[in-house]
Amino acid sequence: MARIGVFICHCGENISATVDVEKVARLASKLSGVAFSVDYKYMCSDPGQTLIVDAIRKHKLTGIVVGACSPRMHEGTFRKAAEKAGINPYFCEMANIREHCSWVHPKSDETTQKALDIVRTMVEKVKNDTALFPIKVPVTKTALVIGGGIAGIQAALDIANAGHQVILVEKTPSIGGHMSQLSETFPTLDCSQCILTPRMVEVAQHPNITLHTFAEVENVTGFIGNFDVNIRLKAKSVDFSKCTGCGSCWQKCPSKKIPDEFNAGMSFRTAIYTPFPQAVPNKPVIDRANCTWFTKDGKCGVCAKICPMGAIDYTIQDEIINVKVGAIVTATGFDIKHSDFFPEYGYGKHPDIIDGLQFERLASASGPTGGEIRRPSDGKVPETVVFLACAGSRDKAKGIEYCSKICCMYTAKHAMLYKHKNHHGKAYVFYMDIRSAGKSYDEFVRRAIEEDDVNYIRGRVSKIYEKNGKLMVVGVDTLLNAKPVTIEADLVVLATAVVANEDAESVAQKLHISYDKHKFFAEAHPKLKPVETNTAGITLAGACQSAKDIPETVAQASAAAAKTIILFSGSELTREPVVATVNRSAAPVYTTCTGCFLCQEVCPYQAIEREEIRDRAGNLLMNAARVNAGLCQGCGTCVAMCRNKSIDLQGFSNQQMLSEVMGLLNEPFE
Amino acid sequence: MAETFEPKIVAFVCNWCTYAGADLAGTSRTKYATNVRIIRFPCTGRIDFMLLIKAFQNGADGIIVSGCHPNDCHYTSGNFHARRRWMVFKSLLDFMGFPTDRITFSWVSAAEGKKWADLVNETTESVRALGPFTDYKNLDFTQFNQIDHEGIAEQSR
Amino acid sequence: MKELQNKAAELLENGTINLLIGFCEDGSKRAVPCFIETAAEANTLVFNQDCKNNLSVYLHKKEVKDAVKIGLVANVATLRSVLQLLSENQLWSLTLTYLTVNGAGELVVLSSAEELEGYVQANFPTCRPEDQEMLDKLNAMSREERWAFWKDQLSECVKCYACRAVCPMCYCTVCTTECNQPQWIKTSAETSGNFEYHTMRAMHLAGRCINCGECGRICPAGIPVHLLTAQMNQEIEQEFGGKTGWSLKGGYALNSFKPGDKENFIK
Amino acid sequence: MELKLISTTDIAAFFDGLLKAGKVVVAPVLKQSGKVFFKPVQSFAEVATEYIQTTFSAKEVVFPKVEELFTYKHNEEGGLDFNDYLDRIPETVIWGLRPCDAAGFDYLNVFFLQEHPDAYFKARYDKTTLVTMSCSTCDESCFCTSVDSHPGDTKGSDVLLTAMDGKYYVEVMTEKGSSLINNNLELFTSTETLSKERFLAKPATRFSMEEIKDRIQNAYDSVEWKQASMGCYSCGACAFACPTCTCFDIQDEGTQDHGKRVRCWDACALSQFTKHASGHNPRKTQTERRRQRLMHKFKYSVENLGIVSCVGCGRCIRVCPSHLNIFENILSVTK
Repeated sequence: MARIGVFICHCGENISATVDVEKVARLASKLSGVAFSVDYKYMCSDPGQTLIVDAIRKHKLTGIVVGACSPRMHEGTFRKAAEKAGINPYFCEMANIREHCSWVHPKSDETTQKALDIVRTMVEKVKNDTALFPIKVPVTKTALVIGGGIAGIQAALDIANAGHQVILVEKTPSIGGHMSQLSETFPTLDCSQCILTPRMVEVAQHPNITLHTFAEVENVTGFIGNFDVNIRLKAKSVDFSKCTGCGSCWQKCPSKKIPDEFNAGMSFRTAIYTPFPQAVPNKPVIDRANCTWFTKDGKCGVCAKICPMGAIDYTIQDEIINVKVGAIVTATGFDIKHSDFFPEYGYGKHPDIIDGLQFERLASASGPTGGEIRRPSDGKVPETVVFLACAGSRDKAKGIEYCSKICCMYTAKHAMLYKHKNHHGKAYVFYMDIRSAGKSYDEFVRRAIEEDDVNYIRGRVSKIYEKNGKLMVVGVDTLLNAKPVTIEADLVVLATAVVANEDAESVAQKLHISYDKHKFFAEAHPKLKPVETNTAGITLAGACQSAKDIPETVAQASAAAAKTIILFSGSELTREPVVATVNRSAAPVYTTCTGCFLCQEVCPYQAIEREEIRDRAGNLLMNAARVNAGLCQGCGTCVAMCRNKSIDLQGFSNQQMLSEVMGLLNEPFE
Repeated sequence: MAETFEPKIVAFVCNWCTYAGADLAGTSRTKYATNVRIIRFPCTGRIDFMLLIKAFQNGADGIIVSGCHPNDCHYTSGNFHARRRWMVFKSLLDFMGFPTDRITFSWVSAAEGKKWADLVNETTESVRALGPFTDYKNLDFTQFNQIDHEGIAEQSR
Repeated sequence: MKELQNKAAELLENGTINLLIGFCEDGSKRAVPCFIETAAEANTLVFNQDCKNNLSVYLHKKEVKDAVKIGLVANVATLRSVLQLLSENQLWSLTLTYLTVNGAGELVVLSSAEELEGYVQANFPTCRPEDQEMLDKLNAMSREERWAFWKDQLSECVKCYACRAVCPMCYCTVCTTECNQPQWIKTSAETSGNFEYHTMRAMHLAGRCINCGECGRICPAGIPVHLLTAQMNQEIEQEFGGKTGWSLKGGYALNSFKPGDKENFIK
Repeated sequence: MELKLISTTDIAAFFDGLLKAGKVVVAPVLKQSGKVFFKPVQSFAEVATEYIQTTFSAKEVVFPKVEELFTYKHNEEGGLDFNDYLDRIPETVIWGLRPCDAAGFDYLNVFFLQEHPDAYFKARYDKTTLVTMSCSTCDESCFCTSVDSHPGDTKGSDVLLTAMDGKYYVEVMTEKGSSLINNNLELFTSTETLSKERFLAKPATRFSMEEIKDRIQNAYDSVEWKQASMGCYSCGACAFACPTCTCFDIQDEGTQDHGKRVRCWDACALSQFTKHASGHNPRKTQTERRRQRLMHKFKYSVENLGIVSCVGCGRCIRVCPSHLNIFENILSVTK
């Protein structure tokens, strides 16, 4: 039989001014199951809490109801007190007679009656409370970082520097990502590689970081603190333990006509190659799709002959390694639309209509033109360059409603770089709006316009066609009462939309994280959880979540690292026991769950798993749902939709909620 | 029957938005009708439609169900699931001739203390206008159990 | 008929199935469910207009499950319920073969879930006219009239649970009506308890019911309970789209949502 | 026993007399579902005329589907106040039940009053009078003649009315019966014994009770039970429609503070009926449950109470969703 204690707080005058607290306490004492009832000026004060602790001990109370403020305020306080007195903290409930009663009603019998009702309701709940214990989940203190761009690099370094193991997986042969392709960076115009490469080297040399380049995540199982990941190490055909990175192999490689990804296709590389001079690791791999040894079985083999270390090994196969990690940072980055996306601009047929990344390479000292801006078609230095902002972005017709965010800034940068290198050249920018919010961003744009007299035209370009060696850019100037303008350009640069990677969807599915309709990964909460995903233990960094510039990306990467480090701060992760459970009982019942698994769909956290129930002989008896307490956040949506109440929510159980309703509505006496 | 009828209204609310909204109404001392009694759930997704039936059966005259606005759910999608259930549940009750105007569904965020107060007042008034909800309780009559149930009901009040 | 009997005999003979669930005639020439285990008995099989029972419900029965390889003589409604059951991860322990007769009166044998799906989609039934008539009638009524209608109907319910027993979708081993910690549904057949029970049942079947109409047809008290789920299904189909018992993938309206779901009553 | 006659035209007057006397009159009423139920009625006009059998039996009057035994209420002293209603049960007449139904009351009496008299049943039964109507029609499901009864049987009735052209032949069997007649004596004329034979229905005789009584002794292990029960959906329709099924369940409805204790019908066909809290169920399969029902009717009740508890009304056959047929089953398992 329950022995409930009721403690009514005056909260100074806050409650007692409108509620007859003595009466509430007196009548509460008559409720069935209530063994002790008292009112006091400040329950949350030390003497107040002591009063509770003593009462629990003295009257052997099995549970308590504190009639005071909102549980959102002091539930923790009083649960601690209950625990101190030796009862399970979850046998303490709060009756909110302040925010929900004394503060919102005048002094009256109704108000007092309402307070009593609230207390009675919670008394009914306490009668049906059960002892709950914090859920402990062991944590493997190793992090997996997917993607070796600046986001991945930053996250990996932060976690590693906090003393935790990091496994960094990069798809391409080198880390560095898009940032390594950039020439200068806005708004300071400092050289991208100069600031990036030291970080890349730091990663390579960091004792806590295991780097897997030319590798991809194969599949992920498990849950927060306990992920089980298979990683595919693609066959490099080069034994890195022998290779010194001398480079003689790629210098001699005969197949030299392969478009160079690093230079955005504006130069060629060989079949055995390192993506760029400062690559990390600076060791080549063979691109088997383009190597004659593999395409024309066994022909060539020059690199093997040439290699002084005998590091070339055509027989190496893909290898799958299994790693156990506690947290995953997803930093898989982004892609951009290319000029072939735009029919109105000639489907990218014209070599001198290029995208932003290509211009970065043209402007980069390590680029195909050694930093001189020459147009791809004939290598001439362009007299007139037209830059198009919002190429594809903010364009419903193109299915891209969002703003790519970085274009305004890098277009200004491009125009500036061009002007700096060709003082007499003309630079035009067609734009919709200039979005230059950010520290010294707008100043940067103003500089482009005012100091480097870049010609900004507010309007869009309807088409571009070629006419005797010139690119005719037909647009409109909306500021000069929509006057059509045509500019004869030598080079056109499209600030094309930032989009999710081609394989974003499959990556999301491997990780069991959700993504939006543009395939950008979805954060757990747009405002309060911008770094977490709905899958506990998996965080997001950089442009895989949405278009971002470098500082934002780095900031989010560090945030993701911080979340990971917090998770790793204890050997176990402790979670509120307010989680759903699927009932289990002895044979022959085992569980009332029918295994329809309709509940799996409703769980936002993929916390509901399938369990096969077998007899001793191992015969499958039934399939039943099981809640992974490590993942469940306790919303209870599955509970309300389970037809035969096989799932219940600890702390808000069916028995508790129904008792509250019944308790509230039946008034034992007036 | 009392001189003026005071409806009993039960509110099923989620912890993160409407409960907090009601707290805000308190902290900002916004006055409203005393008729409502709040029952706190983690999320509107947790609210079992059977609880509404039970509340009416046990004497509620009106019910408020409220949670986070769409897209604001603490658990991202609980209120979306809840909304579908409400849509289906409401039309079922309508089809069975149940007076669904005694149920108020609403979104009240943690910032909408005022909206909460108004909601309670409006609901109280509309339910007061509808009068005591007896249809349902009077169903507790079994044809050959020839006992004056009204009488019993009186006694047990 | 003969064709059906021969096929059944053949399947039992060659061990494709160990048990055939079909119809035969009882003493008073009524088509009743029958359970055939040997080819010899196959000649008692009948399949005609009064073969109304939805035999798929027997697939939940222990004695039947034990046979593992089962043949099912089924009309489209029955096939549709099997499809829905498969989409709800039921019947996993069984190997099923379906025998039905198509519109042209030819025997059709379906031996895989995919074939089943194909056939059901090609022969998808529409709402029975008499039901539609009743639904329209009820929807045309005033709220009070509907209340009076159901109050009168449900007062006859004795909670024999025949509606639950004949429903292939009511496969829970322990129904909510039997939960007593807490007691969700009154055990007693008082009208309010009956109202609770039928609301609960309708909610649990909304978006899952395959409209075979059995619950209404067999109700000893003649309560048209099937109208509740029929109405719900129609509304759900309009509001959220999707058909019950349509595909193996399922697609349950009440465990999914669209951020843009439209309603007009949430303040 | 008294014998009377009353003309068809006066029967309504007799009926109204009962109402005027302040009795609750429960009679067959045709509902929109096309089914006939026993209902308290206010006028003779409401009474159904064309019916072979009501869907549910008249046992509901003395053994309600839900019966409030008492209510309880928590008082301020921390105790409970109880309240029951035995004293408030009105005089009731059941009008137009069939002889098989009336015969069912014989069994109910034995069951509820023989060993441990049941106060609730007794209170209702003592205030109830049965005015039975002989059957002039029957259907495929009727088999009263197989269980030692017939369409004109007076067993269990207080008054038996048999329609003969233009008049009713009235057999007054009991004190209760004659008190009804005496209140409206002017409507009746005395008569000598008449033969009802040609006015009665002729249901097919399916078996001889004598033979079944001994053959059923070894029926328990019959292999036929499986076939006889495979079709059973395990609902309670048969038991709830049956005039002699008396199984009930007692439930407390409400909260710790106040509520009521109710007695409601239960049925051995329901899988939960014998289920233990442990989950163990002594009657695992429907075969065992179906066997229990039939063996109880024809064997156990004879052994325990000395009376066959099947009256051949055929209700279980009519309501069964899968058309299980009790007499066909009985024949098959006693082969």
